[in-house]
Amino acid sequence: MNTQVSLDLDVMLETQGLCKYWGGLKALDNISLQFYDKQLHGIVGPNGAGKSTLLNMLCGHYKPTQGSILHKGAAIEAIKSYAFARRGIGRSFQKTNIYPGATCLENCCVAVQRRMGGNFNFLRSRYTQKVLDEIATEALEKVGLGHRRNEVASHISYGEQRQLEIAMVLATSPEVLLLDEPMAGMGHEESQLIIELLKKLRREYCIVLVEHDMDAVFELSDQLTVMVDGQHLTTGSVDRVRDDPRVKEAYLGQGDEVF
Amino acid sequence: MLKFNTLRTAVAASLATLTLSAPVLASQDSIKVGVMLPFSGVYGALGDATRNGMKMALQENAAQLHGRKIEYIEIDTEARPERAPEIASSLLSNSEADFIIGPVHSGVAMGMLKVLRGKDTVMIVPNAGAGPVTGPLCSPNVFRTSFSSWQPSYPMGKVALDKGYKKVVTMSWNYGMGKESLDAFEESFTAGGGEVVKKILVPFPKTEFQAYLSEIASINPDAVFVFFAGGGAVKFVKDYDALGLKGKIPLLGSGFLTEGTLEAQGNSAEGILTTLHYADTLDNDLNNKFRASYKEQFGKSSDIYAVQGYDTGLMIASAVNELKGDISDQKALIKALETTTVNSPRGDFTFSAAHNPVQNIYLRTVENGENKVLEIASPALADPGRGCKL
Amino acid sequence: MLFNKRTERYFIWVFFPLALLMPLFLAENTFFVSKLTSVMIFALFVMSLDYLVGRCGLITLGHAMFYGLGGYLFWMIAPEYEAVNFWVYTFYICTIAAAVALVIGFLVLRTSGIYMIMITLAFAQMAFYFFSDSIEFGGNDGLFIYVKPETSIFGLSFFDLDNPIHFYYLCLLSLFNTLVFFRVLIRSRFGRVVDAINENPGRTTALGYNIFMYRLMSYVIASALGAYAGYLFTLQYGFVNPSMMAWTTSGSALVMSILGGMGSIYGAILGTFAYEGLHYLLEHLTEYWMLFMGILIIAMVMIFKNGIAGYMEKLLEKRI
Amino acid sequence: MDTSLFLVQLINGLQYGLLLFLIASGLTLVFGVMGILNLAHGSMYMVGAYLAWYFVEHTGSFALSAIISAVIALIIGVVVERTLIRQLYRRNHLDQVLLTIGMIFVFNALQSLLWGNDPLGVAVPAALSSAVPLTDVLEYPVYRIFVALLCIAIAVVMYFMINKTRLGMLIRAGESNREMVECLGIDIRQLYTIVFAIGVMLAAVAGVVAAPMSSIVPGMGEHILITCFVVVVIGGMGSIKGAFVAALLVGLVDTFASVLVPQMSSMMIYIVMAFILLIKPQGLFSS
Repeated sequence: MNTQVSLDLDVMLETQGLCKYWGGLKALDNISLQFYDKQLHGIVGPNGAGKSTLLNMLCGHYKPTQGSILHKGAAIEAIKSYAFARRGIGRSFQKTNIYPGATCLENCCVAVQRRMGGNFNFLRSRYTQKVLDEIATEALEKVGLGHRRNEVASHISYGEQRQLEIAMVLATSPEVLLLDEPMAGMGHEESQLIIELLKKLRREYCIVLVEHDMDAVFELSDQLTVMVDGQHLTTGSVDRVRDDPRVKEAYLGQGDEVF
Repeated sequence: MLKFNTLRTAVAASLATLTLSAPVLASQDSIKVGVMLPFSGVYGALGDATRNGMKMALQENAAQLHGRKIEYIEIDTEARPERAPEIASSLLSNSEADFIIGPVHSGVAMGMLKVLRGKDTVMIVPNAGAGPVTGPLCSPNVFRTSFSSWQPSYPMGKVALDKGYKKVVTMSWNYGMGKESLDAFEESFTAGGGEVVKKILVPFPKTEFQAYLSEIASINPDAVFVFFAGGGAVKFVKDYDALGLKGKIPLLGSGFLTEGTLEAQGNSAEGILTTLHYADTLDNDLNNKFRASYKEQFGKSSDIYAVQGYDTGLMIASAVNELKGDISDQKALIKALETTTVNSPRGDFTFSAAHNPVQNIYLRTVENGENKVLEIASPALADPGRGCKL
Repeated sequence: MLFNKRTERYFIWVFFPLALLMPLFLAENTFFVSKLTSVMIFALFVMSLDYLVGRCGLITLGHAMFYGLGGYLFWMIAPEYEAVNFWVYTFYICTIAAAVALVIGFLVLRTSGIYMIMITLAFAQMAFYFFSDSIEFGGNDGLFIYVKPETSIFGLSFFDLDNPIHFYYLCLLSLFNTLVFFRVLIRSRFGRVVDAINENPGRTTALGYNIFMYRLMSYVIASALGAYAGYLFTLQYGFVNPSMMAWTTSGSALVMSILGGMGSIYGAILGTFAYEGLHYLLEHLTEYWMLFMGILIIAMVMIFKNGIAGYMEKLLEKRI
Repeated sequence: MDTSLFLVQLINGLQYGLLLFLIASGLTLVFGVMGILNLAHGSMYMVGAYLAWYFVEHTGSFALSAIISAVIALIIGVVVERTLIRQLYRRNHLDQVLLTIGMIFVFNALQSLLWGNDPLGVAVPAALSSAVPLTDVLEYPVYRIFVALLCIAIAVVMYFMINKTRLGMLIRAGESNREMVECLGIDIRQLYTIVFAIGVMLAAVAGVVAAPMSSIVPGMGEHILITCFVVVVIGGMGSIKGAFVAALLVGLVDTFASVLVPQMSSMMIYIVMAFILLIKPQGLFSS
């Protein structure tokens, strides 16, 4: 059943009948979704619903068992994982995934440099290109880490590391942002920072947000998808989904650990 | 804790400069003998025996040294050829050794030669049989007290023919010494009308012989001639017996097959015919005396390697004696060494123009766990020294 | 700044001037000159391994293959008695070794971790047995090389390779150049990606890098320099032997690299000198040097895991 | 090659393969459960052979020596695990490689100190010293058949132990998930000690049974070690089943290569290994 709301917007990313099996286990079963440009698409569901698996396939980390992924209409499920990022699909990770030994600026520089070229330049110093630093700094400032740019990443707070994570994605100048629980493990105030940030970003990028913090998702999402046990349950506006009896049932069945 | 760390760092840092601090300064009076033998690993036992023999000879003949003491500088070559040039040059220039004794392993010999040929020291090879040492690469200052790999194997060809063997399979490890041994056997064997039906070269140091032995069994030749030494020889002889070839196809070998390995080989070795320039049971006064005092001094039986070491010692002693203790003139020293007749437990021997021993080769058979001499297979056999221009 | 660590600058200021002046004191002791030369050559080899293992996170137990290859290549391509040009042959050997590394790297870099250790070992063993079992290449006994190249550039010759002191300086220069080269490489934008891959390969892929290409390139560079070290070794004594390729050569190079401080590049020099120094000392002291060497290696892994460079840095670097 | 020779070589290959399995099984077990790459595994094989020789010299009974040697090997395993290996679980493979290289040095030095460098041999036990005739010339020694059967028996025992017993269950659990084992209230460190000791014992037992049909020499461990690596890697690291299949494969390849392509015979197993890893980078039976 397709409950996709038709909107007059560009489809940025699309999945068609996406499946992922781990041996006999169906981690993801026949998922067809559309993600629109300059919209924030929330994905929720109980643990083990397949949200992270979906995200991992959208960024090319896993290859789907069946089905296809379309980016601006082109099938991309078969291309190499790094090529996803080159097409402008950037992602952040559920577990903090940064270069802990490098400075925040350096972290972002790695991200910027991919696009700037010169990666096989063996001789020229990495510190000589001003433009690169500027774009990296810009990304840091966007997430509010400008003042931390010369700190070593492992020395900043956990919340700031999560912000850095997003800054790195932004530094790649993506069109699509895949965010895997950016608020996981954060205190209320830190979460608030991220929410504010996402509010700023959601009219600039196509964002896919997987998140357990329901209040945040309800607050941010333009579209909301609920997944249960690897299956697509429903997709629609926040209000519609919230009132959907099947959603309530699905979550009640799971106890109340999520809400 | 900080103090400890500092200490550790200091130690570590000083290690970097350790190579620069020259070791023991030697006294001017002593004759310096550099010893490059393997004391660890597969060849360790050979290195030990050689060293023991040499020291024993120099001790027994201390009177010939005209009051000069011997100073040994011993370095483990680990039988690693790539280290040989470095160690050799250490002994040559750093220790300024008058004599450099070594090695066991032919690859190491090649590495040593590279550095020592024509230099101001005398290199004496107490084992390695590599042909080139007293062949194309011969040099006035390089001597050998052992054998060339050609020597012990060549006479076996004739022995095999005398026994009436026509078709023989030869087998050894695929390295210089092995190949030279097989070639020497083939040379005399085919010259007399014999035929080598198959030549098997086993990658060194592989000891899985079963597949090859099965193949030999299927060929069923009149006899098998092999070159193996040390652990490989033990394994080969045991496999030869275990797979039932023993007693059906006679086994001939270069003498190393049954040197220093008889105890480990046990009954399997009984009856093997080998040719070599020595046998433990050689019945002459020198040998009996040598064996008795070696056993007394080191608590174990002597072997061929000990004899070769012993002869090296004898040779040094006699040259020093002839020069009245003054070995500073290299030409004179070489002259003295060249003309020495070494009264060895293996029987007297002299040196060929290429500085290889001219010696008797004995035909031996294993009986009751001993190499028993049957006859002299080839008296005063000299290596042809092919390619040597001395 | 090229050498961004104070420790490294100190080290360079102490080591290279000392090494430059050394022959003045030791000129008559040719052994120490040639011993130092061979340690420096091996340090160059360890340095290339250190880059691979410490900076790129590619643990190989087969690097010695290229060390030996450098030697054998020279024997293969150099005419037997004609004088050849050192620089030209350096270029040839590095290029051929790089080409070989490109093919082998393409195969081995598909694996990672323990499998990469094993498959590099497999290739090295293959090469070892290839040379050890072939009569044409001198087999197990190795080969002599009678040619000594001349070193003129545009008719100007600075080094006479028959002179140990000259050869010493050539090796010192090579070592210094290699150190600088790796520093430049690490500081470059390529180096940034390599660092990123080493620290977090998954993240780097997610940022859009094809990490395979960077690893392959690093492997090729390190292998070519490893071959260069083997070429120098062969020139020093005019001797090449399959044991240069044995896995124990790779193993001891790894030990030296760790002892010096993995990934620090200059630590390779420290580690090689320390290890060779200890080895030299122990083998002159006792026949059972192996026992002490083994205990030292174990102790090093247990308590000295940052290596000499690591501990020096702990003392000398400002805390952030 | 005629049929009878082919069959004989087949037996040779299988027998060599089975012995390889015995040595490699300990290596793969330790790696699979503990993630430890033990380069000193070959040294344990050497220690087993030397112990067998030593006790045969002193007791005269091969069976008794085998048992004593196995027990000593177990003790060595426990001690080494407790004092050294235990420090390495959280370290990378590189540190393991280095530590165990250090151990090779130490074991080699101890061997040289304790037993000297002469090649040694152990006589085949009298009860097994007869032979079965195969062809006119060739016989097959009963002892080798016995060893082959013993290797199969050990393989079967290992199979049952891993699949049917509680220890085996823990081993399998430990392979996939350390935390899970700890949740079951098992001290994983005890499990590791046991597994490592068993691994050492298997290597030593292989050394013991190989002693009468080989020569006991210094450095015998290193040569076999590299071959075992090939076996373990082809089989898939940690897979006992894989080690079994790979050991037979390597045994056969090596045997037939010796006869058919003597020029390349020692390269052959490495070529096979590289080839297999290129198709299946994790080996044949990786989990």
